[in-house]
Amino acid sequence: MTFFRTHRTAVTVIAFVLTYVVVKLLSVLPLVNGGPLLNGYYIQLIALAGINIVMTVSLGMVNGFTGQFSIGHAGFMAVGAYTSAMITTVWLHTSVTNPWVGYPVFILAILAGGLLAAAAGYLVGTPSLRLKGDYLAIVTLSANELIRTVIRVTNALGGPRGLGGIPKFTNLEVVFVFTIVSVVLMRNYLFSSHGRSMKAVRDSEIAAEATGINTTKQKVFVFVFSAFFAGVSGGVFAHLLQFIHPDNFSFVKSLEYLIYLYVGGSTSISGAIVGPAVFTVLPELMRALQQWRMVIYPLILVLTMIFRTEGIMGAREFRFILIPQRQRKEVSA
Amino acid sequence: MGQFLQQLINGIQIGSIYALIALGYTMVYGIVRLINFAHADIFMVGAYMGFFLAPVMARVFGGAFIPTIIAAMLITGLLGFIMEKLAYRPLRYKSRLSALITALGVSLFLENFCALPFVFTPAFRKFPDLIVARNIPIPGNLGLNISNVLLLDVGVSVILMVLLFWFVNKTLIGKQMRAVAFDKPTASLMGINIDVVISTAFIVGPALAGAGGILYGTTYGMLASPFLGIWPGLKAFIAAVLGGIGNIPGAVLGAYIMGISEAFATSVNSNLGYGIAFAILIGILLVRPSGLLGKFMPEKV
Amino acid sequence: MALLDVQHLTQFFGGLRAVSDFNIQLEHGEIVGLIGPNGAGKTTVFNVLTGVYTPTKGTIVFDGQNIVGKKTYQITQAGIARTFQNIRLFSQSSVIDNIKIAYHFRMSYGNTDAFLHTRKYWQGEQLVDDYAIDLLRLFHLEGHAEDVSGSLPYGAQRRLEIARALATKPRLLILDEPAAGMNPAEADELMEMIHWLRDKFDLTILLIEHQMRVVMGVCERIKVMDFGETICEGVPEYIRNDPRVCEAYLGKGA
Amino acid sequence: MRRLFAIILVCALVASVGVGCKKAEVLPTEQVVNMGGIFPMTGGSATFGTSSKQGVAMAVEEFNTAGGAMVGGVKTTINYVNEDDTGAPEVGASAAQKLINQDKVIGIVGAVMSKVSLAVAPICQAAGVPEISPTSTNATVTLVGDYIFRACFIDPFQGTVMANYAYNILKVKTAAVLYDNGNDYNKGLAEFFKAGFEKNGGKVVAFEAFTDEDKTVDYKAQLTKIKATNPEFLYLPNYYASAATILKQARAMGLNVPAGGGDGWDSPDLVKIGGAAVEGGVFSNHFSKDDKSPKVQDFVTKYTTKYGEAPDALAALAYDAAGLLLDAFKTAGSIKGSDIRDAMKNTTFSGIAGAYKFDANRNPIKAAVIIKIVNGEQTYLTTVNP
Repeated sequence: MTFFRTHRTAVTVIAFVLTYVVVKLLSVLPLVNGGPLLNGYYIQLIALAGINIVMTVSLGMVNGFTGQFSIGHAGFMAVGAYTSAMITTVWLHTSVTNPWVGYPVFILAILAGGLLAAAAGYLVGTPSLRLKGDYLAIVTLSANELIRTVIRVTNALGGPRGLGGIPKFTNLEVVFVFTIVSVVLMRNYLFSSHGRSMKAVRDSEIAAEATGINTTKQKVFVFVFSAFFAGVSGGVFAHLLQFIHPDNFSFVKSLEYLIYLYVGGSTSISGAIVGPAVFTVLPELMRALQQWRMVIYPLILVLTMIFRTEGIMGAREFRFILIPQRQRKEVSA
Repeated sequence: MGQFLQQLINGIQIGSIYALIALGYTMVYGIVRLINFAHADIFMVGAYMGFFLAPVMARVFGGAFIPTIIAAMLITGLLGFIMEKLAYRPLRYKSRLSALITALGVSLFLENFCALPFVFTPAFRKFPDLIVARNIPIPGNLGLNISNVLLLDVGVSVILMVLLFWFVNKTLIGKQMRAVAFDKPTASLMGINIDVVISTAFIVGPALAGAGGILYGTTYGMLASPFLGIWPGLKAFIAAVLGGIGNIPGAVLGAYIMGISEAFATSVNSNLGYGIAFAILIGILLVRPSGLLGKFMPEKV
Repeated sequence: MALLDVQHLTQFFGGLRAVSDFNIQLEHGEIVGLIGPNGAGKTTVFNVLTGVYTPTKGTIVFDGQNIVGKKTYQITQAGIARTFQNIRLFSQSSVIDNIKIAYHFRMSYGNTDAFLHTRKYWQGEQLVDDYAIDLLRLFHLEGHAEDVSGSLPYGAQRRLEIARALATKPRLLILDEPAAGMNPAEADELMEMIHWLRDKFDLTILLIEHQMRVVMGVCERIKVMDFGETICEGVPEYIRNDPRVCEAYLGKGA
Repeated sequence: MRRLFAIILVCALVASVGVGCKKAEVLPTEQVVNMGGIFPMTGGSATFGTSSKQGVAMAVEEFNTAGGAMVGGVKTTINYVNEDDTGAPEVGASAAQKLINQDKVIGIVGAVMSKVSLAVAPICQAAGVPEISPTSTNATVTLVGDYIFRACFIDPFQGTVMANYAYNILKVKTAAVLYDNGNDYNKGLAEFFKAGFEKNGGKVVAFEAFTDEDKTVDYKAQLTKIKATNPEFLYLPNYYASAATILKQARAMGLNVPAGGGDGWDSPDLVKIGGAAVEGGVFSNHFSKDDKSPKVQDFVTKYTTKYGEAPDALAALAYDAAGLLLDAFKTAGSIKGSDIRDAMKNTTFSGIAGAYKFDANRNPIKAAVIIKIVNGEQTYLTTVNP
């Protein structure tokens, strides 16, 4: 019976795998003018969307579900990106030519990046999570800029020259696995006793304490694992772009994730998937508009917020996100 | 010693401009609990108004500075008013965060719209010389450097701040603003027209930012692009939080602390100066979680 | 030995003395009321007992364990649960999740199980689901189990808040004005429920209440506070006739 | 909700198919192929992008007017597709993917900033499409691979040129540097100036930084510190707007020593913003508008007529970069990336910034000129050969 309930997770995974197969086929089969429908351009967009989805879902864990207000998420992404890039590129000189060595190193490197980002999250979160609302926002934003300043003045990390020559380990498969695993892990956490505690902290911190929840610990833990996923995203991002620069991770970038999250719907994982997916692709679709592109884009944003205040998804979830309720047996009391 | 004083003066000058922007952030926040990210862009519009209006004003009035600053304040005030009506009013009784994202959207819109070729264009602009910069001789041999522009910056800021204090504390609408900031539902039950109060905040705050824009242009003589508001805006916003957001004297205090600490941090290590300012901010907030003058109000159980 | 033993409890807020030399001993199974006019310091006493404030002076021994300086969640885990004067539900969570949240600190699985949805997770979830639905049934809320708690009617919210407090399996239950906003009929039901709670869950109950009918009807012992001081203590009949109590509520010469 | 999602999905598909179907028009005797440009058209660096785009557009127009190229006997002209990178590396990368995969460009001119070029370069290299950056001075850009070229000097050359000029010609013994530490161009020039100046025996008495030109306008804190060290020379390897603003503030506080900079100074706005403060300033550049050669004069006149403003260094280099690419295309007579690359490697293109020849790392070997601001006009002083 236990298996039957976990079956839903399996269904979700199968759905994702099918999506992957379709995308892969479209990117290989010569459908349009002898070339695939999904050429390198679309593949890169899908990859960026996947990375943005993980960033947004992890930000949603802190902002949407735990009710904290962090606007420095790109800082943790930077920590992960630089750590993993240093490992694969500068210290170990791995390359894609030998995938049997390259990929294990890459995976360990992005995990190391995630762990270091988590450590940074712990350092930032422990003292600052007792701050509320906008004050917390400012501290996280400052931490973001502080991380960037440190990178910029550290010549070993490339300083303002950036860090280039990173092997391109991130391909469609990596992005799919990374996105699905990350989202499923966070979804699982959310639909657990700990996830319920997160929402309790959001709804009433005082009541949460009074029901025996160590709210400080819960908040810091969420902040730390959110930073972890941001760090891993950073690693995947670095190995997609093959070049990273401190400006990739400025507070403006953090604000972008904030926009993705709230436009999608901050209290739903589905929203944190739809928001970045739509708003990563949208500006690219509007390239033909030239300079008008960046005028229309914010207009769409504002109109979305006015007409769908709680975001595109609101608090609703796609069915595949939800954990099925078990059928309760009718017990006579 | 001379260098120390000079850095203090440098900090005060830039702090004055931050203060004018920070006041708008804090006023709007106090009343509608919204971080109006677009405020920085109103500041930018104010600066550009100076660029476009100064020649006209000089022709019409002879002198340019005072008519330009007044005209810029009127225009930015109007812009703030329209912005609130169109973008924020529909969201007023809904989620604060939706309003925040809307503010980000409005900010992006203003920046990119103003950068269009037939609006302000993204090009560098030389700001007209509204006053002729001169150094003021300082007795003693500390080598201090004080220009009339500096005195103008500080003077105009102080005058506008005093006017604002008078406005908030002595006029009826100012008192209503304070009442609304304190407790919106009760204020509304007392017969205060919330709409009018909010509109006023969205006129007065942006008008101050407009004045800040003119001072910015006069001081630095150049408008880089319609994106020029982002960083002064961010610093001013941080200053407002530092002082205790929603608190008017706090915003001014925060702005001067921000300006002065930036000047000193830069003089200690210009490579890290930018980061040091943020470190100071984190330090202050960890010690005083509600800013310097903000009241820490734990939730009542 | 008393379940709760509070000695010389004093609480200052800046220069303001909110509670002064407060003493109380609760025996197992007692229902005790704390009354007094507004601002007498009753809620402050509750907040100190539950660790919201650390007392300026005094000792609080619960079940042989000094709980001064402990955090609220630690005190809850030690066995003191409370409700709030103005209801504080997890209003965006479902009714049943409110109960499950209160069970969190007893939950058998950890963070890793939560991320991976291991067998342990499913076992734990099944356990808590059974537990929560049974508890809801006792409070006639099982039909609302999946509703958003913020949308419940007022009376049901009150019941849910008590049920949630009970889900932490406390030995001492502290009720902050449970009858607030209730009509006489509802208040009667509440009184019945308080007795039933005590018996069914083997509880000791301390409550603040303004409705004298409720206090007098349900409490076995009453303590009266005014301006942070205890002015009188005893069985309901004694309190009812004490002139100091009358004076505190109605003013001198009344 | 479902419907909204479906609509978005359909839109995306239609758009992708629509764009995917667009391809070069094939005519029996004439054909048009695409050439790409990646520049910041929106955001804080849009001015740089506008100049560059105008330079490229002019080069393409001239190329087409002159008859284009013959590819396999077919007359081939160029359609210039310009994409916006907003100044962000990942947007630049997307733009490169689009140009290569959708527009099938024969080559890309761009980007302005090294950080964007470095994100574009691996994509071009992997796809075998030549990229030539007009203005990315970071030495690592062309090291990405053999399809990546540039039309400008790299940092060491310019920094050293000005260090030598200051020490040997201006005879100054002490210098102060104030640069943007958020930008590799500025930092590179600053560091090589320092190294060169100290190698000559001079002393850099102050080496101060500020953060990000588009964010900083107040340099008084740094200048106060610099002034206390009494330098004889001020090296400001920044873009024209910052350089002019710094000099204004320096002059206002009585720091009246000669100043110098790099090619970032080359813009009519330098004098417009700086006025008297920039008078006497010297900077290294790729060409001088004073140059009497008809090529330069022709370019300056045509550009000014066409766009109503004098060309700056960015426009000139973009014009040359596009010229280089188109010339190689014509020489190769092929739309294959590898053919164009090989032609580029052996080019002897003569642009307005002199004769181009690439070294082993695909950096141009060409002379620098030193220009002085005299009476608000750029005046040619001397040429320095590498």
